[in-house]
Amino acid sequence: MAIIDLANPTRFIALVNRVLPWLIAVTVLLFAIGLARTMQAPDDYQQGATVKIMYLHVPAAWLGMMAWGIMSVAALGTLVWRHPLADVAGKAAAPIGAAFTFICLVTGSLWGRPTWGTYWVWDARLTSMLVLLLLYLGVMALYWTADDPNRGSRAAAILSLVGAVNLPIIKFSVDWWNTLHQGSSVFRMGGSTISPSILIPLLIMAIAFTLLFVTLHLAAMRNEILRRRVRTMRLMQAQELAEAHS
Amino acid sequence: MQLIGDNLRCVRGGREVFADLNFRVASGEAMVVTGRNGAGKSSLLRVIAGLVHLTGGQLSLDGGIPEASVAEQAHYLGHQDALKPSLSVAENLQFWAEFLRIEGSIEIIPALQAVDLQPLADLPAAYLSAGQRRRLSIARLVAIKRPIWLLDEPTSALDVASQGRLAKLMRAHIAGGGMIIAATHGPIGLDNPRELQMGPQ
Amino acid sequence: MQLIGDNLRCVRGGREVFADLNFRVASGEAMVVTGRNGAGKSSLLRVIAGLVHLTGGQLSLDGGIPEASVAEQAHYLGHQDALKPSLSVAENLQFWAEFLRIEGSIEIIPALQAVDLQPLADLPAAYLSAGQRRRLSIARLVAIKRPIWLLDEPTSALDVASQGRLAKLMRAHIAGGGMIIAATHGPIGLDNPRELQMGPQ
Amino acid sequence: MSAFVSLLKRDMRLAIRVGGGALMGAFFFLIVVVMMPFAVGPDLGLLSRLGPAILWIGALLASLLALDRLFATDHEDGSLDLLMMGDMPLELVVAAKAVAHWLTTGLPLVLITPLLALMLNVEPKALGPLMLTLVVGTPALTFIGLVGAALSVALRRGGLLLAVLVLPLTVPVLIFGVAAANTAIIGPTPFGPPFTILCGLSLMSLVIGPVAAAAALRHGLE
Amino acid sequence: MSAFVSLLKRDMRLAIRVGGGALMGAFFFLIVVVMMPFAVGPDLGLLSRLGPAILWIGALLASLLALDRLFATDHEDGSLDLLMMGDMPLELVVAAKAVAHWLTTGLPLVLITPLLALMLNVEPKALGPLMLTLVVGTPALTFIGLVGAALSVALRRGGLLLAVLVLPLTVPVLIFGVAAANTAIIGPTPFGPPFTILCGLSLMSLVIGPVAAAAALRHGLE
Ligand code: HEM
Ligand SMILES: Nc1ncnc2c1ncn2[C@@H]1O[C@H](COP(=O)(O)OP(=O)(O)OP(=O)(O)O)[C@@H](O)[C@H]1O
Ligand SMILES: Nc1ncnc2c1ncn2[C@@H]1O[C@H](COP(=O)(O)OP(=O)(O)OP(=O)(O)O)[C@@H](O)[C@H]1O
Ligand SMILES: [Mg+2]
Ligand SMILES: [Mg+2]
Repeated sequence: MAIIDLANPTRFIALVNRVLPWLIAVTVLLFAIGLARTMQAPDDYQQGATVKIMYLHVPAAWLGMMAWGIMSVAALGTLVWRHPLADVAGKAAAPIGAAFTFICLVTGSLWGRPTWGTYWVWDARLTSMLVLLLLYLGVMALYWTADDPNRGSRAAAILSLVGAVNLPIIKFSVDWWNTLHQGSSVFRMGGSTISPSILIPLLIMAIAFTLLFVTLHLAAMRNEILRRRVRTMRLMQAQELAEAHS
Repeated sequence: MQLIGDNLRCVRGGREVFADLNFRVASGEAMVVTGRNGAGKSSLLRVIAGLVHLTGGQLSLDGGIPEASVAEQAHYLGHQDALKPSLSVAENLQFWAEFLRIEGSIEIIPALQAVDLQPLADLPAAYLSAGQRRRLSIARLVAIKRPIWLLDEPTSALDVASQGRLAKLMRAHIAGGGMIIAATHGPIGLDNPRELQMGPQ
Repeated sequence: MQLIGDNLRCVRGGREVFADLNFRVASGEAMVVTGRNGAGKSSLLRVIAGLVHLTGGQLSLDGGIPEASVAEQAHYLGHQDALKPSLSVAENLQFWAEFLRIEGSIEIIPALQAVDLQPLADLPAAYLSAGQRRRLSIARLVAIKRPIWLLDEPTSALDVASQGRLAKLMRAHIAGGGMIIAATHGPIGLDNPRELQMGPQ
Repeated sequence: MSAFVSLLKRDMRLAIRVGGGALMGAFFFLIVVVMMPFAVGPDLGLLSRLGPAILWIGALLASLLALDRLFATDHEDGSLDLLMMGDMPLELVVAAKAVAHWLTTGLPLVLITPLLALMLNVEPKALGPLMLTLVVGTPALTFIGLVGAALSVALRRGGLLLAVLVLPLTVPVLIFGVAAANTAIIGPTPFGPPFTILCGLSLMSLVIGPVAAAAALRHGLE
Repeated sequence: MSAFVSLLKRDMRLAIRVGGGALMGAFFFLIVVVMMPFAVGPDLGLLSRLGPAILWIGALLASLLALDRLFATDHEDGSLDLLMMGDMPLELVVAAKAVAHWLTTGLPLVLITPLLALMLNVEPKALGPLMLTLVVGTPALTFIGLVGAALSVALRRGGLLLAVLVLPLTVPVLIFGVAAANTAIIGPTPFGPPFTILCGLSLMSLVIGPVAAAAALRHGLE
C-alpha cells in the first residue's frame, strides 16, 4: 500500500482497524515484560523502592515532549498541504501529549515528596515541563473553542509551530537556574551513565510507552475522522432540508 | 391607543437633527417616515424607542398599558440585528423572546416559520447571510406581541419573497390593532400609510 | 481585460454555498448577481475579492496588471463600511486612499463631492447616518482608480438622490473601461447589465 | 425574574462558547501564577510570603481582562438597545451580566486556588482564609469593573482606559483582601477586622456597581 | 512604503483618540506599580529586590490588555477586508499595526520607567540596564501578542483566550528580561549573556510574529 493510499481517510481507517488489535497486544505484552523487569530491578541504595516511579516518570516525560514534535510535523502538513489527515493527527496528539506531560508532573511530584521533601519546587526542569503543559492546554483550548474544525486546526497548527520554536528555549534557558532535578543521564555525550540493570527495564518501558502513544494516537485519529463525518452528514442533512423546504 | 409626538426636537452630537416635529399615529395605522440621508429618520425612531435623549417637546401614548413606558410597548428593528454569532438561530430568538416578553407565551417555531427560517433553526447565527440575519431580526417582532413597531429600513437586504412576507406581517399587525412607524427610502408594501416627510425638499 | 470564473465552488462553515458557477465579465461590462437570501451572492463577491477561500474551480483575469492579484485590482464594497468612528470623514477617506493606492494621485475632495459629502468633511464618522456612511464608502471607489468594482447591495440605505449619483458613477466607470459586479435584490440603475442568477428558482 | 435568569444564562453560554468559558478563567489564573516565579525568582520562602499577593493580583487581572468587552459587544451588535427596551430595570440587566461574568471567570478562579496555593507553598492552614477572601473579594472586583465597562461604552472609548479608570477603585479591595489573607499566614493580627472591611467593601460594590453602571449607560444615550 | 506609514499613522491616531493614547499606557503602568506595594506590603528592601519583576510584569500586562482588540476592531468594521486587498504584503500590514501598538503603549512605558524605578527604590546604577532590557524586551511582548490577537480574530473568539495562548509563549522573554535586569542589581553574574539572549528572542519574535500572525489571518478566511 503506497503512502498516497494511506493519506486517504477511508483507507486510513481500514488500516487502523486492522492494525489496532495487534498493536494493543504488543503494547500489553511489552508493558508486562517492562513491569516484570522493573520489579526485579535493584532498589536505589538511598531512595529504596520509590525509585520505581522512575520507570513511569521518565518515559512519560519523553513522550510528553515527543508529542509536541509530532504536532509540529502535522502542523506543517496542515498549513502547507492543507491535508485533512494532518489536521486529525495534530488534534489527536494534543490531549495525549498533555496527558503524558501531566503524568510526568504527577509522578515527579509524588517522587519529589520523599526525595526532596516537597511536592513542588520552582526548579528549571519542572517549570519548563509545566510551561509545556500550559502550551498544550492553549492548543487544546483553541480546538475546543473553534466552531469550525478546519479553522480550529489551522489556528492550532500555527500555535504548534510557534510553540515548537519556544519549547527548546524554555527547556534550555532554565539550565543555568539553580537546579534540584538531575540532568540528563540516559542520552548524553559520552554514553549513558546508568547501570544496565536499571537502563534496560527503563528502555523497555520507554518502548512500551511509545507503543501506547501510537495506539492511543491512531485510535484517537480514527475517532476524530468519524466524528467529523458525522458532523458533515448533519450539516448536509440540514442543507437538504433547507433546500427541500424552499 | 394613539402615539403623539408634539413639537419634538432632537440634538445629537451637539447638532440639531430635527425640531418642531409633530405626528400622531393611532392603533391600526402605519406611518412611513421619509427624507433624504441624514434627515433624522433613524434618530426619530430611536427617540421613540427611548434610545436617544429627547431634547424638547413631548412624546405621549394615549391608551396602552399605563404604567409601562413607550419603549416597553414597542419593538425596535434597527440597522443592527442584535444577534450573537455563536448562538444558534433558535437560541437567539428564544433569548429575546424570554427577555422581552411581559406576559403571554413564546412562539418560537411559528415566528421562524413566518420568516421562513425554520430549516436553519439550529445553525449558528454566524453562518447567516445578510438577508437571513435580517429575517431572524424580524422574527422577533412576531414571537413577542408588542403593539408598536418601529422599523428602520426594514426591507434592506431582504429578497423579493421575504419583502412580500414582511408586508404580509405588517398588514396583519395593523389589522390586529397594532401600530407601525417605518423609516424607508422606497415602497415597503403598506397600503396607504400616513406619511411623515422629514428634512428639506 | 476579462474576469473569468470557471466552475467555481465555495464551501463555508462546512456547507457548500455554490458549485459549478461560470461567468465572464469583460471591461466595459457590468454583471448583476441576483438570487434569494442565502443564495451565495455575497460569498461570490468575497471569493473574487480574495476574502473567502475558493474551494474549487478557477478564477482568472485576462489582461490587467499581470503581477497583481485580482484583489489588488478590485474595490470591494461590502455590508460593512470600514470606517473608523473617531476619524473624520476626510481622514477616513484619506487613509484608505493612501493605503489602497498603487500609483497615481489621490483625489479626496472630488471624491467627496461625487457623493455629496463635502460639507461634512470634518465631521467624525461616528456622527454619520446610515446612508451617509454608505456614501463615504462609495467615495473610496472614486478616490482611487481600480478597474474592478465588487458591490454588495450598493444602494442599501441610500436616498433617491444618492442612488442616482451612484448610478451615474457606475455608468462612468463602465464607460471608462471598468468592470462592475454587483449583488442586488432590486434595480440599481445600470443599463442592460449581464445577469447571473444564483441558487434555485 | 425570568428575564434576569435568561440574560444570565445567555451571557454564561456566550462566555463558554466564545471565551472558552469557566475553564479559561482557571487556565489564565494558573498561567499567571506559574509565570510569577519566573519574574520573582524561584525562592520558595519569598514565594510563599508573596502567595496571597500573587493570587490576588491574578484575580484582579482575570477580572479586568475579559471585562472591558462586557457591554461593548452588546453595544456594537445592537443588543444593548433591546436590553434597554425590556421591562427589567437597567440596574438588574447590568447586575445579571456581572453575575454571569463572575460565575464564568471569578468563581473558577476561586475553585482552582487550592492547587495554586500548593504550588506557591502557601501553608495549608492559610488556605481556608485565603479562599474566603477571594470568594468575598472577587465579586467586588467584577462589580467595580462593571462601572468601568459601562463608562467605556458610554464614552465609546477602549484600550487601557478602562483599566486606568478601574484599577484605582480596586485598591481598597486589594489592600484588605491581601491583608486578611496575610493575617492567617504571617499573623499576629487577627483575621476578623480586615475581613469584615472586605465584606463591607464587597457589599457596597454590589449595590453601587450596578447603579453606577446603569446610570453611565443611560447617560451614554445621545 | 507609504502605505506602511499611513497605516502606522492611522493606528497611532486611533490609539490616541480612542484609547487615550500614549499617556494611558504610562498611567496604567504607574497604577500597576503603585498598587504592588499594597499587595506585597511596604517593605522597601523587598520592593527594591522585586523592582525589575514588578516592572516587567507591568509591561507584560500593558502589552496584553490593549492588544486583544488589535485586529478585532478592524475585523468587525470591515477594515480588515480592505487591509487584505492592498498591495502591501499582509506581514507588513500586521507589522505596521504592531509597531503602532508598541509606540503607543510599549514606548511610553519605557520612558516612564525611571520615575517608577525611583518609587520602587531600585538603585540608580541599575536604572540603565533595566531600561535597556525593557526597550529590547517590550517589542518582543507586542510581537508575540500579535500572534494571539490574530488567532483570536481568525477564530472569532475573545475573552481570556488570547492571554491563555500568549502568556506561555512570553515566558522566555520574561525570564531573560528579568534575569538581565537583576544581574545589574544583585549581581554577580554578568549582564551580557542574558541580555544577548533577550536581544535574540526579540529579533526572533520580530520575524516570527508577523509571519505567524499573517498566516493566522489568511487561514482564518473562511
Ligand atoms: C514534578 C516534578 C518533576 C518533573 C516535572 C520532572 C520532569 C522530568 C523531565 C522533563 C525529564 C526528562 C528529561 C530529559 O530526558 O531531558 C525527567 C527525567 C528524570 N527525572 Fe524528573 N521530574 C520531576 C521530579 C523528579 C524527581 C522528584 C526525581 C527523583 C529524585 C526525578 C528524577 C528523574 C530522573 C532520574 C530522570 C531521568 C533523567 C535522565 O536520565 O535523562 N524527577 N524528569
Ligand atoms: N450617533 C450620532 N451622534 C451624533 N450625531 C448623529 C449620530 N447619528 C446620526 N447623527 C446625525 O443626526 C442626523 C440624522 O441622522 P439619522 O441617522 O437620523 O438620519 P437618517 O434620516 O436615518 O438618514 P439615513 O437615510 O442615512 O439613514 C445626521 O445629520 C447625523 O449626522
Ligand atoms: N461567515 C459565514 N460562515 C459560514 N457560512 C456562511 C457565512 N456567511 C454566509 N454563509 C452561508 O453561505 C450561504 C450564502 O451566504 P451569502 O451571504 O453569500 O448569501 P447572499 O446571497 O449574499 O444572501 P443575502 O441576499 O441574504 O445577502 C448561506 O447559506 C449562509 O448560511
Ligand atoms: Mg437611518
Ligand atoms: Mg449578501
